[in-house]
Formats: sequence, structure tokens, C-alpha cells
Amino acid sequence: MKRRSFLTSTTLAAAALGLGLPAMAQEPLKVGFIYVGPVGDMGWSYQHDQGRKAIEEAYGDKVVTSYVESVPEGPDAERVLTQMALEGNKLIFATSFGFMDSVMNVAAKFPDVKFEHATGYKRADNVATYDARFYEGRAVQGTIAGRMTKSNKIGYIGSFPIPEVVQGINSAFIHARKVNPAVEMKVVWAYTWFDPAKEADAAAALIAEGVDVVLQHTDSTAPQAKAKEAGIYSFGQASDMEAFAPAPRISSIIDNWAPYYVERVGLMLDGKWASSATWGGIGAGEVQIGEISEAVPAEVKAEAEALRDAIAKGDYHPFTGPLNKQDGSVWLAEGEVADDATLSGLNFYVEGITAELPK
Amino acid sequence: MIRLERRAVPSRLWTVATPVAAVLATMVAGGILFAALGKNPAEAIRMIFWDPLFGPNASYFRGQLLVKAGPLILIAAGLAVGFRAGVWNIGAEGQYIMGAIAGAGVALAAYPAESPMIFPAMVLAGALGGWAWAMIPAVLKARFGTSEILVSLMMVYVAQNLLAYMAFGPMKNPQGFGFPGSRNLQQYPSAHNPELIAGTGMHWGVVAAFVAVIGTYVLMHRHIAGFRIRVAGDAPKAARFAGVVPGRLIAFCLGLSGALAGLAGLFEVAGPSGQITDSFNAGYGFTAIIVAFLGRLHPVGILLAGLLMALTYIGGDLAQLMLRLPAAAIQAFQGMLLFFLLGFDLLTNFRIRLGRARA
Amino acid sequence: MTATDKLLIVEGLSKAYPGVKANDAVSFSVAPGEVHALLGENGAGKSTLVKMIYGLVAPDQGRMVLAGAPYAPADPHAARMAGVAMVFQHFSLFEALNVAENVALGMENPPPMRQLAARIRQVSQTYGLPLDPARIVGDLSAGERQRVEIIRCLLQEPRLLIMDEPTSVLTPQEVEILFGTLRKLSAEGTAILYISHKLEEIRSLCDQATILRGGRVVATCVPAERTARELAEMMVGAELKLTDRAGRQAGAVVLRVTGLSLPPATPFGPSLKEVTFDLRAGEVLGIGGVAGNGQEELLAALSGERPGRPGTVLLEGADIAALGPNARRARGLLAAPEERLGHAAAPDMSLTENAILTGTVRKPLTRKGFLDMGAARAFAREVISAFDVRTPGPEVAARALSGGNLQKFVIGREVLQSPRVLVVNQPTWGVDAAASAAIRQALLDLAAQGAAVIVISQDLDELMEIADRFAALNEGRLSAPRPTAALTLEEVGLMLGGAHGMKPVEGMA
Amino acid sequence: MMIAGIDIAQLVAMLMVASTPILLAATGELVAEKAGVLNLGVEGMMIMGAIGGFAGAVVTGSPALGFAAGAMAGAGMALLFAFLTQVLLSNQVATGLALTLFGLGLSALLGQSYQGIKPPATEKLTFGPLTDLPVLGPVLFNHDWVVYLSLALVAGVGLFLSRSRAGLILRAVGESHDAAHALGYPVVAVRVAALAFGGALAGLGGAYLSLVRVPQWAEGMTAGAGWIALAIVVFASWKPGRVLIGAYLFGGVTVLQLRLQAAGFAIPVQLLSMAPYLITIAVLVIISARHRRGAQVAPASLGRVFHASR
Repeated sequence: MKRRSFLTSTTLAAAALGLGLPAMAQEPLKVGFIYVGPVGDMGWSYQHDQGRKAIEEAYGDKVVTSYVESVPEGPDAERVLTQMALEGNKLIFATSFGFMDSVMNVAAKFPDVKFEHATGYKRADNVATYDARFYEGRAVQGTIAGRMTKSNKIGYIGSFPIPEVVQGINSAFIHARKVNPAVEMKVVWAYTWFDPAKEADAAAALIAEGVDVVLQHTDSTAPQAKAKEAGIYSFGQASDMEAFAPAPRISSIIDNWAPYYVERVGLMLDGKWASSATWGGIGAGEVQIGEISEAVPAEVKAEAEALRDAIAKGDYHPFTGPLNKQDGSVWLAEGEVADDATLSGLNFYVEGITAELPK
Repeated sequence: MIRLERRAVPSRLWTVATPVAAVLATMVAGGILFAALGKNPAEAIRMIFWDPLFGPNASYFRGQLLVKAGPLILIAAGLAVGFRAGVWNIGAEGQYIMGAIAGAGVALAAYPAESPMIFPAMVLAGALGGWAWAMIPAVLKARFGTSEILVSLMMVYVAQNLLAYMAFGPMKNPQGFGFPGSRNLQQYPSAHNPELIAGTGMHWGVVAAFVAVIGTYVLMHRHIAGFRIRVAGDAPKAARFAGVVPGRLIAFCLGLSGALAGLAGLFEVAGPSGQITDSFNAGYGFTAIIVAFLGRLHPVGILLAGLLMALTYIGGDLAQLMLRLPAAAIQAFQGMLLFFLLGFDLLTNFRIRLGRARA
Repeated sequence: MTATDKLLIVEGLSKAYPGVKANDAVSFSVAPGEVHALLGENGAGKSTLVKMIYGLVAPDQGRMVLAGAPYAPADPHAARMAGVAMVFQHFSLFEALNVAENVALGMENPPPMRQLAARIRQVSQTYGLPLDPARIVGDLSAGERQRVEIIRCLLQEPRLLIMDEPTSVLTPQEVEILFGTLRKLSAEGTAILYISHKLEEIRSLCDQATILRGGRVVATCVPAERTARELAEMMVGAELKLTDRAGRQAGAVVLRVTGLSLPPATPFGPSLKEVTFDLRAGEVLGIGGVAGNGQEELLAALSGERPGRPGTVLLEGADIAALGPNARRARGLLAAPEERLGHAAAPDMSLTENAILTGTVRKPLTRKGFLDMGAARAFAREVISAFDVRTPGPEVAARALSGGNLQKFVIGREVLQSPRVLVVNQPTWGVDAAASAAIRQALLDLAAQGAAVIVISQDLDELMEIADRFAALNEGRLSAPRPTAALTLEEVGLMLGGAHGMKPVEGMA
Repeated sequence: MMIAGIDIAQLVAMLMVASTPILLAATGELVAEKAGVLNLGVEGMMIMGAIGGFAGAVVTGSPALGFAAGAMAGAGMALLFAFLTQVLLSNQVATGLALTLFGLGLSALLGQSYQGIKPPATEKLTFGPLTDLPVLGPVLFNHDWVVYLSLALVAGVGLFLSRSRAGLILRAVGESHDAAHALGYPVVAVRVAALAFGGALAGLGGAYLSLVRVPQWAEGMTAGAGWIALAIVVFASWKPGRVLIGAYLFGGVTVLQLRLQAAGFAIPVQLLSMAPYLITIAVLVIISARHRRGAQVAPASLGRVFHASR
């Protein structure tokens, strides 16, 4: 199931190796990972662990990786991070937003250890941050959804009302409207990243409301099953969820951390690691669009792929004006592109979404 | 046939020997489990039970042991007083949350003022928050005879929802880029519950835990009030005869355990955890119930049981990190430890006889 | 009479528990229609013996023959199938279930509920024990509950009916009706194994008696041919000492109770209604009554466990009605409740700790609230030696003591605190004769020293023996106390409330 | 029937499916509690049922056998609890909590090779034209067989407890184990059987999650459903019929709040989610205030240790 991402990562790894690493026989680099969920969650933590495996794959015995899963945010995370640093890990990936303050605390105590924090906004000389522009993928999904809907109602299962998810809802809506001006968006907040039963209920609620395409920003496959039962379309989230292809799953948005992880470890091995804020999208390979299945007409597929490629090349930004905020006030003027600062704190819907964003 | 026979007096030998035997049995059973997973059992057992105390980096882990055990002991010490009296507060998790919310509420209301009065005020608020939450089942029990087991358990869910509401709503950090969670109190000097001696893990919560152990020991085993509480648990009517007023006893036991749980929550949120988030409560309130029973409801036993539980958490993380044992295996191992401890406890109060009998 | 005429033959039955030989080669037999008494003190082995007959306990040795066939019931079901039924003293009713369900649980093949209800009505009428099958047992009086037990047995049409201390909850009139029922049953051919320590009852009811002591059969006799005193001496194995009640003089009123009322603690529990009496120094007031008529409530109201309205309880002129138990102890009002294990003493706690339970107020067992274990141990030892409590030492848990020894400890604990007024409930219930005598003597001695004593008891013989005045508690009302010397048993029975709505079986009363 | 733009029949049909796992688990726990045992390990038994059922269905290819395996896994956990609490006389509260911890760990271990697989589908039953009836069709005639089984089990348990002799004995054991023992009923055996039945139902509920509602295996997928089942038993004041109401209330509140969101209403989700628990507390208070004596509602021996001495 992970074959495609595996292939991409090995290609990238080969490229990284091609850069010519100093072939010194030295202690292997120890790289630690701390996950908020179990690696078996088939979603968020699972995908990060795929990235970890890509590192092992790419660098072989030059690296030793280890991980601790299901670490609660807070003091436990801080202890595990310290534990990793004490055990000689030189590069540590902390893969949940809630680890942010713990990472900053531990990083201050271990200046020689480099930390990588996913989705956070605090940095230091030895703390880099990274995130993925999931909204780019949502633009592609929105386009497909706008074309595929017959009821002109698209459903979106949100996890928590945080900027990352709000970006996705806006992006999907904007692009669905672009190809289908009659589209409406129905949003349900599940207030969980992972609760299959609740996600199933959320999907059922949207289906009852008449939506015939469901997007989800929660990690279980429960909504896919509901979509299948109702005979409507859905998109895979975080991982490919190919078990539900070709329908209801007509495409997916895949978190692919492998390219970033392989690159950062490469820099470490070269001694060139430096703190940075990386926000990669489709172009960098962090966000992948899963195969668009045969349930989607060829011309729609072509249109979606064209959008994907335009975003990848940097020719097109999903948040390009003219765009108004939900209340009708101007957000982006004609041709204006949203800046990253606004996006990373995005807390409003764009015009046309009728639901109210919980505050 | 094997038959149980009640001892006239609990065996002193087995009181000491059962926990040791249970831990040894767990090591054997756990060893088999780890071997089945393809890991070296001896190494895994050493990693869990030995290394955090005496292995490399033990100086750090010993401190962390206190950080992890502190809230467990603090809560369990209070719960045990009630359990001895036959007052079953199993809602410590909710009281822990409410203590944290109340204490953090004081800090967030005062922010950004600096004053030496803020932390004491928070401590008071934390204790009051937990106390007040525990008084709900207490009053319902005293007034209507409603089961405190069930009400206190229900109140946990109410508190959890209230916590989520606070984290997403009123207590959300205005400078948090729309992410859920409050300001980090670690960065607010007047409200911070810091490590008192660097590297020892000692913070006010750990101090409070030790005070609670000593205090409840003196109360329960040296003072007439504690004596009457113990009578109430052994024979409620005899307690009444000895002058115990049931309503007051219930209020005292629930109030005390609630206040201590609230304090634990406050010290955690102001110290190691730092902020109110929707998942800030890591199940301490429930784990503390197990700790109380493992410690046989005796303050010294609770101290040891709390440290033992903390050891399995820290050692478990270590085994994950070093041996790649799945977190699930550690959890199952902890479950086994509890089963053995609870099961072996029988030997303290009963004698096993071989012979024919009908039970 | 040959062996085959017998319904039940018990031969050489033995049962040992760790440290105790509960039954040692017990043999006896019961003929059809015979009312056979099993007589013995507490701990003599009566309960173990009937539990073996009823299949609850398996004998170590010996055999039984029922109606000519070997009989070794594996469990009570087997016993019931074989035609053996038992009325328990305790622990066999389910309060939350209704009468019919309770009856069904005691039967092997109960008919459907509706038919069963009809049969319950019918049988209860036939035997003069009226009962509504739909009522919840928790709402019934003690006497009514026993009817449920008896009906449950009668519906089985047993060949052998075992009754364990059935009369302790009945008034004398109710006892007569019960005996009428039993005689009718025996006339129909049912054998009855009757356990009691009430000698007069046995003399009037039973055809044969087997007397047990220390797990062995010590004698068999025809009870009607012996005096109660002879039976008692066979039971105890020694000559009985009579209590010495000389040397007492009633002094001034120390306790005045006026219009004391208490609401029921549970919806169907007994209440107290306008209880009024005076108690003088040096006097023993006996309060009789059938179980469940407010005895526990009266003790709780006097001990302070359930405070009353101001003005209802005056101790030496001071209003103590609103005070709790410890405040009353401080003023010299002490009490010893009926339930030894769980009320008067905490079962899992040591005797030292049980001494602390009530002793801290009048004895210096604490210092500023902190326990002085040394002083407590000394006090416990004092009680143990003064009252001849048989125990390895003061560190033994209360539940490890026999009933009699624990009762001596409980009474001794209060007596040694030199009370002004002592209230005791059922001081000798389930206690062997020697210990009973010692306890009664201690109460009399206390009164002789000038203290006032209230003895609440269901044992009328006991009250007649030691009380100066007698009052009866019936449905929460206390009759006016009357001097015991002038009372007949008939009068006492009427004071206790007569027959509680039961009517005698036709042609039998 | 439509209220505020929401089709009520459809909402009811949804909440029936959503409530089935907790309905099954709560019905099972009710039987255990009626026998006088408080098993707080429902969550642990459910999750073992979820993985057991999933693995069983995947291995055999038959959802029905999967459900059977799930029930067995739940019952197995319950027997472990029974051994500890009934034979070794351990504290029921602590043992139940430990059972949950153990179940979560063990299920995750066993489930490692079942990640990312789709189980065989559990088909809906067809009732021909009945399914197309307005209102009644979606509510009554358009579910999978487990939904009907769960309803049948509630009715069956209700009849069993109130009408059958075995049910009477079970209640008697829960009311007073001493009296039941004196009458010769095997207290421990009855309790072990009740626990095993409760475990089997919790396992079925878990299997329903992994085989129908999600359907996939994922660690920790019960996400607290077992705790809700415990609350439902209390809410129902130990009456099977009310368990049905309780399960539909608890399941219904979740469904309703999501449904209201989907319809575009801004609602305070967390505050609404508290409601069933607050209602449960209110119900408890009303019951206990009316009876004053808890014994008439809760089984009198609930949670007490039974040891037949002599």
C-alpha cells in the first residue's frame, strides 16, 4: 500500500546520496522520533514512522533510528525527549504540535542536539520547524469535489478549529466554487483527530444533510466506510486509504515526510544542518495527491492534475485574490497572494461558507 | 481441592512478601511476553526496572521518577483516606482537571501582572477547585443517598468536556495563532511551579505529595480522627457509635481527596505540563486509584506503589527507545503487574488450604 | 421401634474446622411425625450438624440414612429434592424481591409465578400465617419475614423440616400459633428438627431431644420429663449459678425520657413514638419486645447515635437530647448495642483498637487527639482480665473471638468506664450460659454500685431474672414500666402486642 | 418528519447504528451488575472484542464468525476478571481499571498485523418493500443483523431477568450472596457466568465497531465507549428497557450535535456533550431521593466481595 511513497523516497534518497556524502567510517548518527499516537494509527503517526523508515532505507548503517510512540503531550514528552538526548540521539523529530514547549525546554538544555518540531511556530538555533502545505492538496480535492458533486453539497469533517484545518476548508471550498459556482460546503467538527466511531457519525450526519462528496481532516477510515455505504465519494486523508479505492475513495492527500526527513538527516551527516522553518507542499513532495481513481472522469482528472502541477511548480497559489472574508470584507485583492504569517494563524472562513467557525 | 481460609490477623510476612512475589511473577510473565516479541527478556526487564534507577543517566531518571510519581502519590494519598472509610471517590480525574482549571484560571486572570501572591492564590484555587468538584457527589450522597461512585465518575466526563471547552474557548492563548491551549505558565514567572533544586525533579507538587504521605500517615495511624475514619470503613455502624456523623465523614473524605487531586492538577499545570490543553489530563486520576490499592491504602505503601508505577512508565519508555518494544507491550506488561499485585494480595488475608470443602 | 421406622438416621457424623472439632461422631434419629429438639449452647455444633443434613457442608466422616436410603446431599438442592426443608435463622431472604420470588428461590420446581402466588395465599391461610405474595420482603416485619421462610418450606411438602431458632422474633402469642402449625404438620407425618436454646418451648413442643455439647452428643431425653433446669445443666455440663440480685436500692432519677420520637431510618423501618420513662440510680429497667419493634432505634436514641428533639432526654437534669455519642459518654451515659460485630465492635480491628472505639472520652487513651497506644493496650488488658475474655492477647482482631468472649469484652469495656447510666441491647444473645450469667451478674453489680441500667432484650426469662421494672416496646411505643415481681407471662405477652394479626389455626389454639 | 431541516426518521436510524456498540456493552454490564459484580473493565473487554472480531472475520472471511470471535475475546477478558475478583477476591474497582489497561495494550499487540486491512462486509438485511416505507422503513427495516440482534438481546435479557428462574437466581445472587449461598445457589459460578456473558456482549460491541461502524482495526479505537456503557447502566437504574433508552440517549446526543453542525447550527459542542452525564446524575438523584434506600435500585451486593466461610 505504501509502495508509491516508498518508491519516491528511495529515488530521493538516491539523489541525496548522489550528492556525494563524505564516506567516513564513523559512529552512526542516532536519530530519534517521538510520536503522539501509536504507529498503528494508520494516520498521522504512521506516516511519520514511514518517514523514519525512509531514513533507514536511505542511509543504511550510517544512521540508527529509534522511536517512542503514544507519548502524551506535556511532562511525559519532555522526559522522553530528554531521554533521547541523553541516549545520544543527535537529531530528534518531535511530531506533534503539542510537543512545542517541551521541545523548546529540552533544546535549551542540549545545545548540541538538533530538534525538528512538526507544525509548531517556535524556533531556536537548534530547533527547526517543518510543516506541510496541506491546503495545496485540498485545492486539488476541492476541484475534484466540485466537479463530482451532483447535489452541489460538499461535506468536510474537521478535527479541531485550528489554522491548519481552516486553511484546508477554505482551500477546498474556493476551488470547488471555482469549478462549480453552485457548491455549498457543510462543515462538522469532530473535536478529535482519531475516534472512528465519532468520525463515522460525523460522516453520517453530513450524508444525511445531502452531501455527496466528503472530505475529512481526521485520521481514521470510518468516514470512507460510511461514504461507501451511502454510495458517495470521499478522499483519503494522511495515508492513501487505498483499501477504499476506486470508490468511494476517488483520491487522497498523503502526508509524505520522507523527502524532508531524508534531506534533514543528510544535512546532519554533512554537518550542514541549520535551524529553519520549512513549509513544503506538493512541490517539495511533502504533500502527495494519491492516485485519482477511475471513478473520476478523464477530463476532471486532467483538470485536477493540471492544478496539482501548477501548484507544484509554484505557478499558482491556492490563496490568490480576489478573495473576501466570510463577512464580505476584502481579504486578498485581485492577484494578491496570502502571506504565510496570515495563513499560519488563519482563523476565518472565506466568503460563501455559511457555517460559523467556532471560536 | 484448594480452599481459602480467612486469617484471624493479616499476615505480616505476606504483607511484605506479596508485592515482591508479584513483581517477580510479573517479570517472569512479562519476560515470556517480551521473548515472544523477539526481544531479549532479561534486557527488557533490566531496562524497565533497573536502568531508570541505576543505569546510565539514572541521575536524570531518578528526578523524573518523582515528577511522574508526584501527582499519583498526591492523589492516591487522599483517595486512600476515603477508601479506608468506605467512601468511593473514583472521580479524582475530574477533580484533578478542575483543580488545574481553577488554578490556571487565577494565573490567566492575573496575567501579565507579577506578584508573589499569585502562586499561593493559584494553590488555593486549585485545592478549592478540586474540593468543590468533589463536594458535588458528597452533598448528593449525604442529602439523597446517591452513590458517590457513580456520581464522581460521571463528573469526570463533565470535567473533561469543560476542559475541552476551556482549551478551545475562554482559556485559549490569544497569542497562540488560533491553536487550542492556554498560555504556557512555565513562561509566566509568578505562576510557574519550577523545579526547586535543579536536576532533582522536585517541584512544589512533589513536596506536596511527601507532605500528603506524612500527613495522611499521621492522620490515619496516629490520630483519633483517622482512627474513626478507619472504623467507618471497617464497620459503618460502629463508627456512628464512636461518634462519627456520616454526612460529615463523607464530606471530609471526598473533600480531602478532591482538594489533593485538585492540588495535583494545579501543580502539574503550573509546572511540568505548563498549559491547559484538552488532553492535559493524562489519566492520573484513574491511575492513582490503582496506586492507592497497590499501596494497600497505606500512605507508605502508596509512596512505594506510586514510585513503582512511575518506574514502569519511565522504564517502559526506555525499553521502547532502546529495544523498540512497542508501547502496547509495555501497557500489557503494566496490566500484568497490576493483576499479579492484586491477585497475590489474597495471601495477606487468607490462608490457602488443600482439602475437600464446598464453598 | 426398629431402624426402618425412622425417617432420618444420623450415624457418627464428624466435621472438623481448623482448630475446632465442630461435630464429633454425632448420632441420633428422627421418626416420621416426631418433633425432635437439638439442644445446645452456642458453639455446641448444632448449626454445623443441620448444615450437613441440609447439604451446605459435607461431613468428614459418618453417614446418614433418609427413609431407608443412604442420604448424602451434595448441596441444598439435593436435600430439598429428598424432602428436607429448612427455616433459617438469618441470611436467606432477599429484601428487594417479593414474597413469591423469595418462595420460588427456596423451591426445587416452583410452578409459574401466578399459580405460585395462589398457592402461597392458600397455604398461608390453611396454616394461619397470612401473607401477600406480591409484597416486597424488605417492607415486611420480622415476624412476617419468618412466615415467608416457613411457607417456603411448607410448599415443598417436606418430610423433614429443620427450624433454626424460629421463635426469637415472635411474641409468646405468635409462638403459640407457630407451635399450632408445627403440631399440625407433625400430625400429618412431617418430622421436625427443632433447634433452640429456649428450654420451656422445647419442653412444651418436642417429643425427643438430643443434647449437644462441644460437638458431641451428651444426652438424649424426652424433654417433657425433665425440668428446664435439668435440661440447662445437661447443656452446660455444670451446675448453674443463680445471679445475685441483692443489695440494690433505687435512688434519685438520673435519666428522664419524655416524648422521645424518631422517624424511621429506612422507609419501612421501625420508628419511636413518644417514648417516656424515668430511670433511677441503682435500678435495672428491663425493656422487652419482639425483634424489630424499635429496640435498635431506642438504643440509638439513648446512645446519641440518632439525636432527638431538645428536651426529650434529660441526664441528671441536663438536656442531652441534641448531643452525639461522645458528648453523652462524657456525661456518663454509655451504651452497648445488640450487634457485637459491626456495631459494638469493628470486626477487623484489634481489641486494643476496639477499646479506643468508645473508651477515649472517659479514659485517657489520647493526648491532644493523638492515640496513646500504650494506654489503650493497658485498658484492653484490664477489660480482658476483669471480664475473663478468652483471647491470646489484645492484638487479636475482634472477629477472631467467639461471640460470648466478644460480648464480655464489649460489656466490660463499658462497665469499666464507670457509667452513670448504661444501656445494653440483647446483652446475652447467642452467648453461652456461663458467659451469660457472668454478664448478667456484671450488670447487677453495676447497678448495685449506684449506676442505672437499661437492659433491652428479647429474652423474657432474662428480663424477669434481673430487671426491677419491666416495660414493653411494641411498634415503637413503650408501655408504662411495671415492677417485674408482679407480672405473669400472659400479661407480658399482651404488653408485647399480642399476636400481630395472626390467627390461630382452626380448632387448634 | 422534518424538524429544523433535519429528517427525524433518518436521525433515529443513524443513532440506532451509532448506539449499537454501547447498547451491547451496557446490556452485558447490566447482567454482570445484576449478579452483584461491578466490572469497570468494559473498555478493555470491548477493545479485545474489536480486535478479536476483526481478526476472526479477516481470517475466516466470515463476519458472523468474526462476531463470534469478538464475543469470545470479550468473554475471555471477563473470565480473567472473574478469576481475580471471584477466586482471588481482589478489589473489583482496581481490577476493572487494570483490565482496561491490559486490554488496550494486548489488543494493540495482537492487532499489529491487522493494520490497514478491510474486513469482509456485514450485509444489511433486506425486508423487500418494507425497507421503502416512509419513516418506518429507515428506522426499522434497513439495518444489519447485529442491530436487530442487539435489540433482541435487550428484550431477551429483560425477559430472562424478570421471567426466568435462572434470571431470578441471578438477581438473588446480586441482592444477597449470603442468602443465595445458604439456599444452595452457587454464587461464584453464577457471577462468573454473568461476567462471561457481560464480557461476550462487550466483545460483540467492540466487534461491531471494528467490523461495521469503522470498519477497520486501529489501536484504541473504542475511544471511551466502554466508560459510556458503564454510565448507561447507571442511567438505566439497572433496568434493561431503560438501557435501550440510555444507549440511544448517549449515542443520540453525539449524533444530534454532529447533525446540527452539519445543518449549519453553531452549537457549544462540549457543553452539549456534558448533557447525558448531567442527566444521568439527575436520574440517580431522583431515584435515590425517592427510595432513600439504594438497595431498591442498585443490586444490594454490588461490588461486595463474597467469601463463603464455613
